[in-house]
Amino acid sequence: MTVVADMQCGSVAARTTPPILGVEELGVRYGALEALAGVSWQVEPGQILGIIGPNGAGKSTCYDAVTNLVVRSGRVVLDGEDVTKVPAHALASRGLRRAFQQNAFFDHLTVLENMVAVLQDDWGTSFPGCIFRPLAERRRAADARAAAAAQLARMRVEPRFHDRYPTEIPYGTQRMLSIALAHGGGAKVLMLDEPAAGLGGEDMRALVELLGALRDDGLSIVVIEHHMDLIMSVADRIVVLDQGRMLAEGTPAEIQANDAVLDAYLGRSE
Amino acid sequence: MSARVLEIADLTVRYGGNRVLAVDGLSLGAGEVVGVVGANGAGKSTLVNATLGWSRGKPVVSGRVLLDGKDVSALPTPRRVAEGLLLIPEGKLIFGTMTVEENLAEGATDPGPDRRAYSAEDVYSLFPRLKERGGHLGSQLSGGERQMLGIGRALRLAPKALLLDEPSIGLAPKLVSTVLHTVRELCRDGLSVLLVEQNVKAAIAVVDRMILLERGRIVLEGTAGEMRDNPRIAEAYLGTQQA
Amino acid sequence: MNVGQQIINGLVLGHSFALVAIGWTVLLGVARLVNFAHGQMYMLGAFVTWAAIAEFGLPYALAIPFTMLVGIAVGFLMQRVMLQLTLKQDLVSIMIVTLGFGHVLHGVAALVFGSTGQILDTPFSTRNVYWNDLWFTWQDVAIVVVTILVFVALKLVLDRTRLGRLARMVAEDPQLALLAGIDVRKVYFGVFAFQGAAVALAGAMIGPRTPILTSMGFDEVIMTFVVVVLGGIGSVWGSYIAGISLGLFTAFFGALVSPAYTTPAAFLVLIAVLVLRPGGLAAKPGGGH
Amino acid sequence: MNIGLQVAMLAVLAVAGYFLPALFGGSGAVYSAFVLIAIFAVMSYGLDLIVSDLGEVSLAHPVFFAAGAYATGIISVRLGLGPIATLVASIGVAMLLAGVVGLITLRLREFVFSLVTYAVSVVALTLAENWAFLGGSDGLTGIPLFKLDLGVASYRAVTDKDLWPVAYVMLLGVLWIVRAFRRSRLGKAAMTVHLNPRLATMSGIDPQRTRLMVFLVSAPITAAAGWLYAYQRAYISADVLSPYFLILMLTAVVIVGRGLLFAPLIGVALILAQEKFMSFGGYVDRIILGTALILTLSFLPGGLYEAVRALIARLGPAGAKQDTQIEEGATECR
Amino acid sequence: ADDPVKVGVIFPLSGGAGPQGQHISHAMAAMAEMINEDGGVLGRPIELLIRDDESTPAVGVSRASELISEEVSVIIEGWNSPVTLAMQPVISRADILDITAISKADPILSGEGNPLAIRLNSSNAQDGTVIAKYIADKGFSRVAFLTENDAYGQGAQASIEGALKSLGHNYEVVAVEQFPFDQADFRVALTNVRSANPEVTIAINANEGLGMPAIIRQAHAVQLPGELVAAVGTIAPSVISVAGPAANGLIGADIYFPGIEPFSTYPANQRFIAKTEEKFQETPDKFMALGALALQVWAMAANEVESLEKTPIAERIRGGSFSGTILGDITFADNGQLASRHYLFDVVDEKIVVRPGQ
Ligand SMILES: Nc1ncnc2c1ncn2[C@@H]1O[C@H](COP(=O)(O)OP(=O)(O)OP(=O)(O)O)[C@@H](O)[C@H]1O
Ligand SMILES: Nc1ncnc2c1ncn2[C@@H]1O[C@H](COP(=O)(O)OP(=O)(O)OP(=O)(O)O)[C@@H](O)[C@H]1O
Ligand SMILES: [Mg+2]
Ligand SMILES: [Mg+2]
Repeated sequence: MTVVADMQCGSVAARTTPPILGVEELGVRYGALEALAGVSWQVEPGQILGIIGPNGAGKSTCYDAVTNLVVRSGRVVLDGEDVTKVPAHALASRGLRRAFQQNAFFDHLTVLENMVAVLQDDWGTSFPGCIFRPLAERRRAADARAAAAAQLARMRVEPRFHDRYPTEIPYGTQRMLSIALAHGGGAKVLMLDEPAAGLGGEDMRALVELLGALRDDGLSIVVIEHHMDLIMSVADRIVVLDQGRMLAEGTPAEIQANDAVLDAYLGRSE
Repeated sequence: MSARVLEIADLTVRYGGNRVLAVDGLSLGAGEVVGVVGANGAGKSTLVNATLGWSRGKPVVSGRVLLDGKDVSALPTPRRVAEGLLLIPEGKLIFGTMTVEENLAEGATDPGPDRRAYSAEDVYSLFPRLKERGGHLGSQLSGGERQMLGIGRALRLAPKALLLDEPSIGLAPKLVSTVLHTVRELCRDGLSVLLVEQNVKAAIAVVDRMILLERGRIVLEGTAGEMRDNPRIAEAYLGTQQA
Repeated sequence: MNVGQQIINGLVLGHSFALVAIGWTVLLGVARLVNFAHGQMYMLGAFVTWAAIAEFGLPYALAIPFTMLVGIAVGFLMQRVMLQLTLKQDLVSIMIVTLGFGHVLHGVAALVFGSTGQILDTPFSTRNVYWNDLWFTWQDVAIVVVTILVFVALKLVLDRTRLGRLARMVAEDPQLALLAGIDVRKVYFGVFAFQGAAVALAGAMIGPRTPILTSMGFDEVIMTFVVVVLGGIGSVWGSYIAGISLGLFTAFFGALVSPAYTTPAAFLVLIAVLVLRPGGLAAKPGGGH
Repeated sequence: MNIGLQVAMLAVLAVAGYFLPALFGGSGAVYSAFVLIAIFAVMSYGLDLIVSDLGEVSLAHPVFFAAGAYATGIISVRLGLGPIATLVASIGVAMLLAGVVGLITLRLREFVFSLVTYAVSVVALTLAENWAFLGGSDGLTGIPLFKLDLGVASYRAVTDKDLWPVAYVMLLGVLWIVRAFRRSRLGKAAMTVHLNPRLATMSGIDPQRTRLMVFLVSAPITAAAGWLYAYQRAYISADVLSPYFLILMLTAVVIVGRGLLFAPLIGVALILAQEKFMSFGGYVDRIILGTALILTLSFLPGGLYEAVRALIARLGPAGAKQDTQIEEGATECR
Repeated sequence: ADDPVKVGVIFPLSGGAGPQGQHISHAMAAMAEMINEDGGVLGRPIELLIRDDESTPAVGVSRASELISEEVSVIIEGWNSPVTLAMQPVISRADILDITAISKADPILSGEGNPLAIRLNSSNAQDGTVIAKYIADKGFSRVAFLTENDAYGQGAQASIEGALKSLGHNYEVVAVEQFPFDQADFRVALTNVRSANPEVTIAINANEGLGMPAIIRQAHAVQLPGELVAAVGTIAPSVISVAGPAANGLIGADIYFPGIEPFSTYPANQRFIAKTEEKFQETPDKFMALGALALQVWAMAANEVESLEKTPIAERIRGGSFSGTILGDITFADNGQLASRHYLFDVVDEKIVVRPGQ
């Protein structure tokens, strides 16, 4: 186990496989509040990194910092390329995608249309194309729907929901849809913010399966979670944040045994 | 058992053409905590929302809701709230454009002697974290802070019966038990709570009775102990989580 | 240039702008609603006062509350019609519907009051005060006094009572406000009624300064936009300050450049401000008051 | 239905539309009504993209309409150039203006956006009324007839009847463009930015760029209407910037239903039919137009289209059930 | 027995200028009755088709096309210049005679929109002289202008200044304040004018319902030094009735007054006034007279050339003279402009009093 406070920058470089996503010394301020300071971590290809920590520790803020949605300090490196200055919207095409803590959909589009909308980069037709080559566009649109349906099915959103509006489908399916939309047409790294929140029973099992399946496809995943059973069973490594700083980093077993983490986060009663 | 604070009878809810809830009868005694569990989409939220006559969608609701023996089903939502029937909904449960203090500023106007109105200070002593963030806007709070604020907001309105929809969502493990035990504490003062929870393992520790919803119907009902021993519950809801 | 007189002109104009705008400030800042019929409601206020005095023979002191009642009724009616839209917070539709209301109010007023100019004389508007080379009327004094009273009262009400907070809760999330025990409809009606009463009062107070026509209202609503946005959307003090500033700007721009281009100049200032500070001048982060 | 059949049906419809004025008697008044409907519909389609797809209410669209009309007027009167050149110029000027307006309003939303676009309109109105280059308050007179020289043949439009083919072709073209826009990547991006900007951003869409692009598509459409309007009227003055056109456009866009391809066209046709053939004088017309706007938006959230559909559904047995639920649901949120 | 001859009439019947437009149509109805009593046009009665242009060019154009498809023989129109300018090409292309009653813009007679234009109201150039002459006669040298900021206002000011120069009068413009057409609050501008201490202030404001009465009242209230002179044709009786006692002392000029010599001696005018008063309980003002005159002149010309065709009638009117009209004996210039004669007047006791001996 490594206590992060002692961790040297050198140990980052010492790793064998180059990380797919690494952040260095991330810091975010909201007015007087230092929401994030000196946070560094990395994910390796095909791994799942868990981020845990008490409420308000800065986990979601950390995502916003990585995806350039807030003003921040530090560095973000994606697949060997420094993407610190890349605007948020340009990250998706480089393979970095994320979901939000609250469900986020295009409310007035059906589930399938939602999916088609996020697949436009791969399946959309340009405006001139639509004007001058209507037949080609039609074919592509049909292909896009098929691709969207396939992608949804893969993400465990059943076909019977495809023509409903996102707010009308069961909550568990909504979470899956959120993940599907975040993942879009494909990604190198997928960042999920409490995907299991509000899930139970069946849906929880489906989520675990899905995460496993995605990882097996070579996707790297970062997961923020409060569900310890889930995170401990799927994560390869775990980062613990507390009050905007790194409290610990290690394997699930190491984390579960860490006193500081038990005090700050897990509680000792169980 | 003590007097019935909340009674629900023949409650049905439809969305479009689908009936998503059909509860024949459910009652809540004074100072009692009743848990509602069930899979996603079983109709748990629908049940508590319909009890308040409230929804973000457009459901068609029929049935009777009695509070302290008085039929409130014809009353609009704010009147039911004034009578002491409170709901902390799932998802968005606080006002993001107002500070924590402002969120807690609204108290019950005239709750009467039998209902306890919590002051803002009472809420802060329940959740010290909120006091630290008193001047911050609701939208700046973390997920867990929002849950605490939501509960605090409801307590300020002097509930007789409190309907809690998945309060543990997004809470750190340490806090889940804190929140649920706080709920349990609240019942000492005679408050009745209907607690919707996915986290059955945590919920079962604090409830007196529990019901299991499946496809909008109550399929099981019993005391906490009975339910814990029920194989159906153990397998579907406790099994994976105990692993 | 007679600087003293232009300052007086500017201050009176500024208080007029602020008084016309106050209804909108509350509507927008407190309840996140808009009303593009505001200018026509102002026109209606002036004409109802005129009719009350000229046709029904009411004294000015009674004509004002009568006008405000009519303003409340119009606000109430509009809100009644748009209730579903406000509950859904469909701002795009609300903007267009209120534009439609402005159209209808103009048509109805023209049918009822005719389209000739009228003079709304009050006991104050005909009394002039001359002092060295300075001049104003008692009506001007009344406008300044009433505006200050309205702003102070409003500030007190919003800060000291729960009304302001209730309205903001409704504005943010009407559905959640229901669960906080708030009768959302009442709050919406109340805010619209206030806006109606305030703009009717403005019509009754400011109408006497110039001849009135049923086709007016356009300029008033334009200046209201500027005041509300420059003041930092929803900020009561901000509106007051912005109103006064705009009044002085109008006077001095008119005096030094040309009255012909005051409106576009004010708008250019507004555009510049918005491009530099999208939240307006007085807005603090988070839209505090 | 297979594609061949659909294409054939569309072609038949398009041809049939061309003969509609003749079907209505073919008098001069009918042709001028149809030409105006086509022009104003095209004008409204520009705004439709902003209102329905981008979800904002632009009050600056009369400026683009005026830009087309003035560009046409000035170039044809002062330089003596023909319709092709003036159309190109109209589109160019409109795109330039749209770029500026788009950049100014890039970060503004909702009511502040509307307000600033309105400010742009007011500034433009003052400019048009006072700038001698644009003819000042007297406007631009002497715009020549619409005359196309195509080498071998030439086409000269003296009356509105002669102008109808031009107007009709322009209308069809714009319908096609709007349809294409909605199906294109850009159209979908506009919709997603409108519905959930954060999610759109993380799906790789740049909201600000999208808004700007939509403006750049929308403005030339409205400007094209101004182009033909200049020829139709042979005179242009600052009144093209007046609220009359703004209200006309807005009403047309929302009254039948938002986001439907044919809605603005039908909206314009309804409004002009009322104004021309069932007018009750300026004030009553105002009241009618305003009331129509208020009632449809307040009580028929889906516009006239939804209302008619619900009515048809009510007549059929299957639809009746669905409808009662909508009504019961509406009484819900008390 | 014969089908009536249709005459199209387009004025604003609603909006700020609505009342005036309605009065004009009343006067024209009275005139039509007079013409019909005298046997009509080519032996056929005339029938007026009256339309509202809502002071909006687009609406004016639609109304014009409507009237064209109703096959009217002539269209008499024009309160706002832009509306007239917009309608001209439409009416002209349809080959229908177009007579402009009031609109003052110079391009109306340029021939671009209508090569056979005819206009009755005085032009800016004609108006400037009378005001300039008054200033020169009085020997005023400190002159201030309150000018509407559009083609009409600037044209009017330019023509007054042009006339002053050609009279060789020595003067100084101490203040020029320009304002938009719909302005109602002139305090800022008047403060500037007052500081400049003019001997005479010329108010050029065609907004009769709002701006002009506002200027009069506010000038009175700020105790504007010197005389206040209104541009030609801007002081209708309605302006005075809105402005009230503040109008007393105002000086203006116009081309027609119903009850004053020489107009009161013309039999046609006497009959016209009686008819209008009897039918509508209204005494005609200048605008009403011009509307009626347009109809009268057209009927005279048509009867003379014995045709309803556009070209012969227009050619008869342009450059021609008519006698026995409600304005007495009149002459049109070759470009279609009616030659007019101006009379100075004062407002005394809220009434127009024409200066004697002009
Ligand atoms: N826009 C903001 N302005 C000011 N403070 C903010 C803002 N957003 C978040 N914060 C604060 O920053 C801290 C970190 O918030 P964050 O949402 O990252 O927590 P979190 O770790 O995701 O918590 P949770 O598990 O409860 O979701 C919190 O104290 C929160 O109140
Ligand atoms: N707005 C709506 N429109 C249509 N159907 C809806 C709507 N809201 C909920 N439903 C349906 O009602 C059923 C019950 O939903 P409800 O939200 O009550 O479930 P729940 O038990 O609370 O689930 P969760 O644990 O996910 O919160 C679901 O099948 C859902 O699809
Ligand atoms: Mg979070
Ligand atoms: Mg639920």
